[in-house]
Amino acid sequence: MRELLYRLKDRYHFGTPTFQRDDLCFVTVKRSELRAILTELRDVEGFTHLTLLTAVDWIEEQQFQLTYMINNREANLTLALRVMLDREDATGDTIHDLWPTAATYQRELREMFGINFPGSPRVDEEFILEGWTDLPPYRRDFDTLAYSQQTYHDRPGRETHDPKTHMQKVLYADYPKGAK
Amino acid sequence: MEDVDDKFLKKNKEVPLREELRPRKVTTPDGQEIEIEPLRDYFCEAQPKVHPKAYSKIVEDFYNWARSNSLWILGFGTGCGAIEMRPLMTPRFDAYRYGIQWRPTPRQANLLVISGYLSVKTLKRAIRAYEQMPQPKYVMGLGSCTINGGMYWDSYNTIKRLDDYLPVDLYIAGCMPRPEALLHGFMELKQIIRKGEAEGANKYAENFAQYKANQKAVIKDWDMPDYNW
Amino acid sequence: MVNPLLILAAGLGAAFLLGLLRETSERAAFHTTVGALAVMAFVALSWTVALASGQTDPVEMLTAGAKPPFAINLRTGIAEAALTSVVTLTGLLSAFFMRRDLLRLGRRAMAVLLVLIMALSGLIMTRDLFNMFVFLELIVIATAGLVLLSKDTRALAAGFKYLVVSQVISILLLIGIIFTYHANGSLNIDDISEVPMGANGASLAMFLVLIALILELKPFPANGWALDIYESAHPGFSAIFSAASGSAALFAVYKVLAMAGPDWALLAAGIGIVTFVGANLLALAQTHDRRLLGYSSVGQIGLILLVIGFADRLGDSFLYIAGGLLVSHAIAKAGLFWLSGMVKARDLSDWAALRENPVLVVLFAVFIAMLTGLPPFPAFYAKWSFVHVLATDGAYSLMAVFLIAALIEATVLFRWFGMALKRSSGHSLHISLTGEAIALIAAALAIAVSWVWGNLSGQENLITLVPLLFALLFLPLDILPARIKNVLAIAGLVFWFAVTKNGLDPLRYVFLIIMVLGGAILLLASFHATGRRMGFYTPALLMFAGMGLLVTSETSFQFFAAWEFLTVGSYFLILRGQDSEPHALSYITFSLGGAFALLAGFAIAANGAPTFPIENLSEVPSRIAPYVFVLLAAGFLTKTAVMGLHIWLPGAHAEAETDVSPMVSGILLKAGLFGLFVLLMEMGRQELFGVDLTIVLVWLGALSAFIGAVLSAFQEDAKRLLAYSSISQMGYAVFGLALMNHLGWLLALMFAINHFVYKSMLFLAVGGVKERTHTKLMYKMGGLITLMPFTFVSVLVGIIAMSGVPPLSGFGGRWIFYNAIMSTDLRLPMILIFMAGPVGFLYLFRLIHTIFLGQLKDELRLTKEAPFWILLPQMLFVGFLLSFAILPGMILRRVDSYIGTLFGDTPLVWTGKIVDSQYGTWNPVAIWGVIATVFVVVFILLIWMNHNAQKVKQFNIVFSAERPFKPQTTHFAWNFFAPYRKAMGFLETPVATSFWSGVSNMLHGTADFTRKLYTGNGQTYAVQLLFFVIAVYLIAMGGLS
Amino acid sequence: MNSLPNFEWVQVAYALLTLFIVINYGMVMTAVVRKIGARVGGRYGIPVWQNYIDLAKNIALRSKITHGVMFYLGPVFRLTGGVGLLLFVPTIYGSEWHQNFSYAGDLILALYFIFFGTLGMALGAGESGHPHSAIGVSRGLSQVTMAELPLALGVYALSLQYQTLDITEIVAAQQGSIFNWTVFTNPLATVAAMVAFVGTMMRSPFDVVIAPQEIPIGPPTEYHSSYLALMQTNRVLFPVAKTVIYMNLFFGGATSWAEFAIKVFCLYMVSVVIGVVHPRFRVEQSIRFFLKWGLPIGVLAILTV
Repeated sequence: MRELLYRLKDRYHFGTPTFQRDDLCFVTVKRSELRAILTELRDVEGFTHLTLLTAVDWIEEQQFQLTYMINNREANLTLALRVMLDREDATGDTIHDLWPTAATYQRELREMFGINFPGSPRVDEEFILEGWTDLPPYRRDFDTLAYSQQTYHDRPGRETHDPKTHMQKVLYADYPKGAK
Repeated sequence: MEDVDDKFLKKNKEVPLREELRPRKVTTPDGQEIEIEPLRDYFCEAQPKVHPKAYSKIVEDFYNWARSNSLWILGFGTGCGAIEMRPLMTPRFDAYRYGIQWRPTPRQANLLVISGYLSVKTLKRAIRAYEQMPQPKYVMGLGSCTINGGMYWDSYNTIKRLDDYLPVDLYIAGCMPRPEALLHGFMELKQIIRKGEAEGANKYAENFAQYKANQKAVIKDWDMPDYNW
Repeated sequence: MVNPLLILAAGLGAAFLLGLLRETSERAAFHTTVGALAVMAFVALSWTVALASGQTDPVEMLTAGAKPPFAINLRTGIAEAALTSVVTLTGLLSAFFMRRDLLRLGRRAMAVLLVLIMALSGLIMTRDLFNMFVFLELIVIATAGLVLLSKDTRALAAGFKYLVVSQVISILLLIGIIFTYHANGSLNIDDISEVPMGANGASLAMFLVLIALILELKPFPANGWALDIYESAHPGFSAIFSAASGSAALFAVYKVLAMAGPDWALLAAGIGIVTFVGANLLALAQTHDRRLLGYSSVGQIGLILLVIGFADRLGDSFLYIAGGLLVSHAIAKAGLFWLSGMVKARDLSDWAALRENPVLVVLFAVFIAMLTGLPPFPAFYAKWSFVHVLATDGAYSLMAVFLIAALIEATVLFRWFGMALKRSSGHSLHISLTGEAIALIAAALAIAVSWVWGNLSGQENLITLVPLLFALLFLPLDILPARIKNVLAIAGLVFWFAVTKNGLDPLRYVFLIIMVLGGAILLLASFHATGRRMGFYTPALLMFAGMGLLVTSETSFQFFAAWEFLTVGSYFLILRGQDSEPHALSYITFSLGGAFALLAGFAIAANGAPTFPIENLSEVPSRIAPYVFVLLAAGFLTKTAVMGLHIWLPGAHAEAETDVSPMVSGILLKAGLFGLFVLLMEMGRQELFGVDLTIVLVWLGALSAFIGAVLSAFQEDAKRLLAYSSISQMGYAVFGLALMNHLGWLLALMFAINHFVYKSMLFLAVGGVKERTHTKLMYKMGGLITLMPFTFVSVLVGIIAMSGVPPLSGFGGRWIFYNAIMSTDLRLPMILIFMAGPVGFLYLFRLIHTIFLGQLKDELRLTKEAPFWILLPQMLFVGFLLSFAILPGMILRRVDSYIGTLFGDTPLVWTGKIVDSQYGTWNPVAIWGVIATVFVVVFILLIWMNHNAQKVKQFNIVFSAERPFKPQTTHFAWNFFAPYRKAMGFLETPVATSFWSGVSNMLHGTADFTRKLYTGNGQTYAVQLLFFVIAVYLIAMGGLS
Repeated sequence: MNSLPNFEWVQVAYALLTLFIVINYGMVMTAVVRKIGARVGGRYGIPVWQNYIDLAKNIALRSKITHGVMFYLGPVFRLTGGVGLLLFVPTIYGSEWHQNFSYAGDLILALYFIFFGTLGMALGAGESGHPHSAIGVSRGLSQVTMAELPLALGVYALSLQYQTLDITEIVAAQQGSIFNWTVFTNPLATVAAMVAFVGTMMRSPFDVVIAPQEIPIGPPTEYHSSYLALMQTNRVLFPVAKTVIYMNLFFGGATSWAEFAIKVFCLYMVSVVIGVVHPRFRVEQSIRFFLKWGLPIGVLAILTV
């Protein structure tokens, strides 16, 4: 894995790789080079399987992070490529022509994060939600609790407890000593 | 609730009608152009009716006895509770001995068991299935999710109170309730039916406007007729 | 009477006179020419009439005041007179036809024309070999001259090639004449024939003379030079070249052959049949109309040469046969060439332009029918007699070759006709009133000679048959609105039924009801048609006339003529359908093939007689009886579309018009069944090579019943489904007949009646749906039950009846079926029939479900019920089916007792309305009573319980808690029996279709290969000619020595 | 009324009695069979009167819908088919009461009348517009084309053997000794017919027609309330009526109701026993099965008569 990164480092711009395990590594790449890297990894290095494509909302940095996790089954290696996108104009590059499954991931990202992938098949169609009109629900500026409160009625009399304090009260009523 | 963010305001946009339901023009074989209005042309527009009980009390009692001993459940599992219903068919619990059986089509079922949390998307299907069942029909809510949202109390996409949307005859508490609890629930339901108190369908018809308003408030892309016959 | 020499004199005189006229007075020249031709024609005709009516005797005309052999003599007998009439009339009419061109070209052209006609007449009349040579030379020069006068530049090349080849021929002839003179010391034909020459040293001489004259006939394959002329010359001239020159040359050959003696006849016959076959085969590959006509001319002349070769054996009938063929050829070919003059472009499909003028279409049809030898034209009688003679002589293989070639010819011509009727042409018609008038005169002549030949035939004169005349009456009436014609037609059919019904046995009576009265009922549906509906009633009534005549026919000749009438009529009817061109062609090909099998069968059975009463089939000697049986059965089975011979049926029935489909399916198929009835009634069981032929029929019937049903289940097209179902149903009927027992026959008859009723009904119903939905594909329909309730009812009743479910009449058929198979020893074929039964449910359910049930489509939401007139017959049929189901005895009882007289048994006992057999009981009234009572009780019960049911709409279905997307995606229809296809789809392998397309490809391949001989090069043609001569010489001399 | 020579009004009463007995017998028997199945699986099983309760419940339903006339008539056709079939066949041999209307026709009538209800039901289901109904019908019709074949062959062999199509005569010929039954005198025909019997009882392995897991119960998907009640009645009546035919043809008929009850039950259990131990065939598999096993046996049967 390391050796692989060394080999590629000359031609592509990599961020600092994070090794979760020996066979699992995260590395940030430039958006413009993503396609080239993926193609090379797929065709030359044997990373034939797109394990997942997902996103992280770094609202504080005003960025979305796309994670392309690809897997080499022969060598049992998993490499995750991170690409940062601008949060305001969230548009990624479709890779459905490299892995057809990517189209489905991209539809999901479009719906849940509002990241567009122009050219991806059926990307504008509904994926899981039906008739969703609000902010994409996985964005961190979407307040799911507030939305839930404003949309679905509570049953009167329902109580909500913080699990930690509640269980403490139920199970260890006299802890710490003299608390009562 | 104290931790609700008051600054967040949900958007209430209209969802456009789906393409296949929009009125359109087609050309007939003789070249005439006709207007198709799918919702009106394909679906019956009649409202549900309140069906009175049989004239004679004896007959009605007999009917109720038969109904209570022949509960046909729609094989429709909505959440994790669906897995709790399977053991009922096994030798250990054997619900068949109580006249309970599962039917694959709503037309032949008269008991809808909402077996767990209902996402809005599933709610739409549950409503449709419920409305397609013949009267009298009964609804059982399974687990705390149907009662007050349960662990999905803050989900953006899961309803919290089933009885806002469908007339529930009986709730079974638990997360999830075990098959024994279900069996007990069925016995309770039988008692209710025999007493002639399981008139959920009539209640639904009486308060149809209210129920519909509640349903449409959460299902924004209401892409079906008001009442699914 | 005027001296026939005046014919020659007038021609020559006028030609000289033309030379005296001024160059500019074309009109005068034309009038002179026409006048001269008219005089010639008048003289020839007057002699023909006088000789034919016996007013005068044949005359010998001596020239130069001396007797032969010192001077040339000419003769005018009936043959000569008739032929000169043909020649001069063709010349006269063609002159009119070429009027504009003749005026343009001036007096020289007219003179050449006159000389040509004169020379042709001379060639016919002369009795002197050298004189013949002189006339031939004149003809050659005149022909070349006329060809060169054409505007077409290719004509120049053609004319040159013609000259080259003609000179070769002339040299051969001249040498032959010299040798002959050397051997005989005389050139007079009558003198020479007194000393038979075959055996002596003069055979080479005779050969040369003969071959030269035969070469004039453009025998296959040494005829490329002539075809170029047909292709490029003026059509008016081509008419002369084909009709007149051909006739004259043929007569010359005849004279020389008569002179040469019988030894040479075989040579002529051989060349004749090779030419007939070869030319027709090549015609298959043609796309150029005139070249096709050329090939056809060559073929026809080859045919007549064949007949001439048989002149000895034909004896008295020779003139009748040869004349019939020749006259038909001359008139039809001239007529077609004239028509081609009015068509601008030269591709076969360009004849579509003819549709601008219905009269021309009719003329086209007349000429084609005449050429093909369909009744009532002379060639029909000629073919009938000729095949009978061949059969008597035992020349079976020759007969087979002849009939196959005739079939190819018919295919070629009808393919062309189909193109003209169905294709579209980019060119409009070159309308010329003269041309039309001339073609009309030719048609009138055709009818006149048909009358003459009919009178001479010694049989019925077909053209005076009332039904035929009635059908033809609708040609002039075609200007009337369709509804008036329809009333007339129905009245005619009912009248004909009333007139002919007396004295028929019950079997024929039932068939007469189906065919004639049934036709009248089906014609009710034709009231739906608006406008004039040109060209519908003549063929329809021709078909019904054929069927009416078929049932009442007593002799083999009447039977066959009726068969041909109904074949032709139905062909024209089928051709009317929208996309029916290829299907109509395959229909006519198979039907004529079947008809020719019938002809052969009758000819063999006739055993020397010109015709025989149908009953006498039972007296055919046992030596030939099985073969007769096979041939006749093949003919009938083609019509009932038994598996293997069925491929014409689905297309023909499916593509026909709404009211035509039931006619050709419900009624026409019964003609074959009727034939089989008659055949089996008269001939009974026959054995060939130790195989009982009825068992073969049983197997064929069972196979058709099963495979027809399976294929039907796989159809997407509603009418095709019904068509395949017809194959299956007819299979049952054939099966029943071939069981050769009382109940089997009753079964066949029951199927005949039932199939007529429910298939007509279903075809009408589906046709009505098609009228509204404009499609026949079932998966495009669906949910029409509420929009077309009456049609639904008729389909419902139809399918219950057809499937054999009690209480409707189909059950009666099944019941008789079981009783029939109980009384036979055959067991294995039953298995197929048993399999066919439930398969019937497959296609029937599919028919009703896919059209009427399921999801209604957007486009069809406003569909209206089928038109009243299409519904009316259906409702009549529904009524009939219901009453026939309760009271089957009203028809069956009489037929049952009649069949009882045939077999001498009474397996069914009728007590009141109950039928008892040895094995079981059938009590239709009780069945009805029980079922109706239970049904009504249950229905009332349900209404009592469910009277308050909410009526819902098409998408109110439980769709796994989803909402159906669109009706198209919710209607389960396409490939409905997919699981069945998985298991039984191997039966779909188109074995029969690939076999027949293999045959067709082989024929076309041969034609294409042979075509390569025709390079279009003059030298090649000359060399070919010489090779041909040498080859024939070697063969002939080998045969003679 | 010489068209109905044997008819007397009292026959209607007799026939109603037969019908009443058979329906009740069928109600209880099918429930017992299910109970046996449950006991084999270690369950307690449904009450034996459960069929009656279900029937009453379905009739007691308050709201009903209809998709159209044919939809309405479908169950009527279906039940008429069942009742008619029963009435066209003599139920108890030798009993004047339970000859029903068998004089209306013979074996052929019964065999073809089987299709009456099927056809009507298929039409009714078709009008509901539900694709699953159509798929079920397509499967059912495809399968029945081959499933009925061994029966037809067996019956043909049988009628050749007895030289009659009259059911009463066939039963009469089997009286006297158990070894006079067709099952002993013509075992091949019986086996062939039993193949068809198992194939048409809508039980596993031949129940892909109603396959609840993939096309919710096939043709009757849209049927409910009293429609379903009629069909339920038919569902207990029709198999019995059909079994009666088999009993009469191959197993010596019945001379008393007790014999009737035992024989019908045993025959019915044949298909049940086969059903519980075999997985389901797809349609083309079952067609091939009938072609491979049913057809040859049937052919042998008619060749060896």
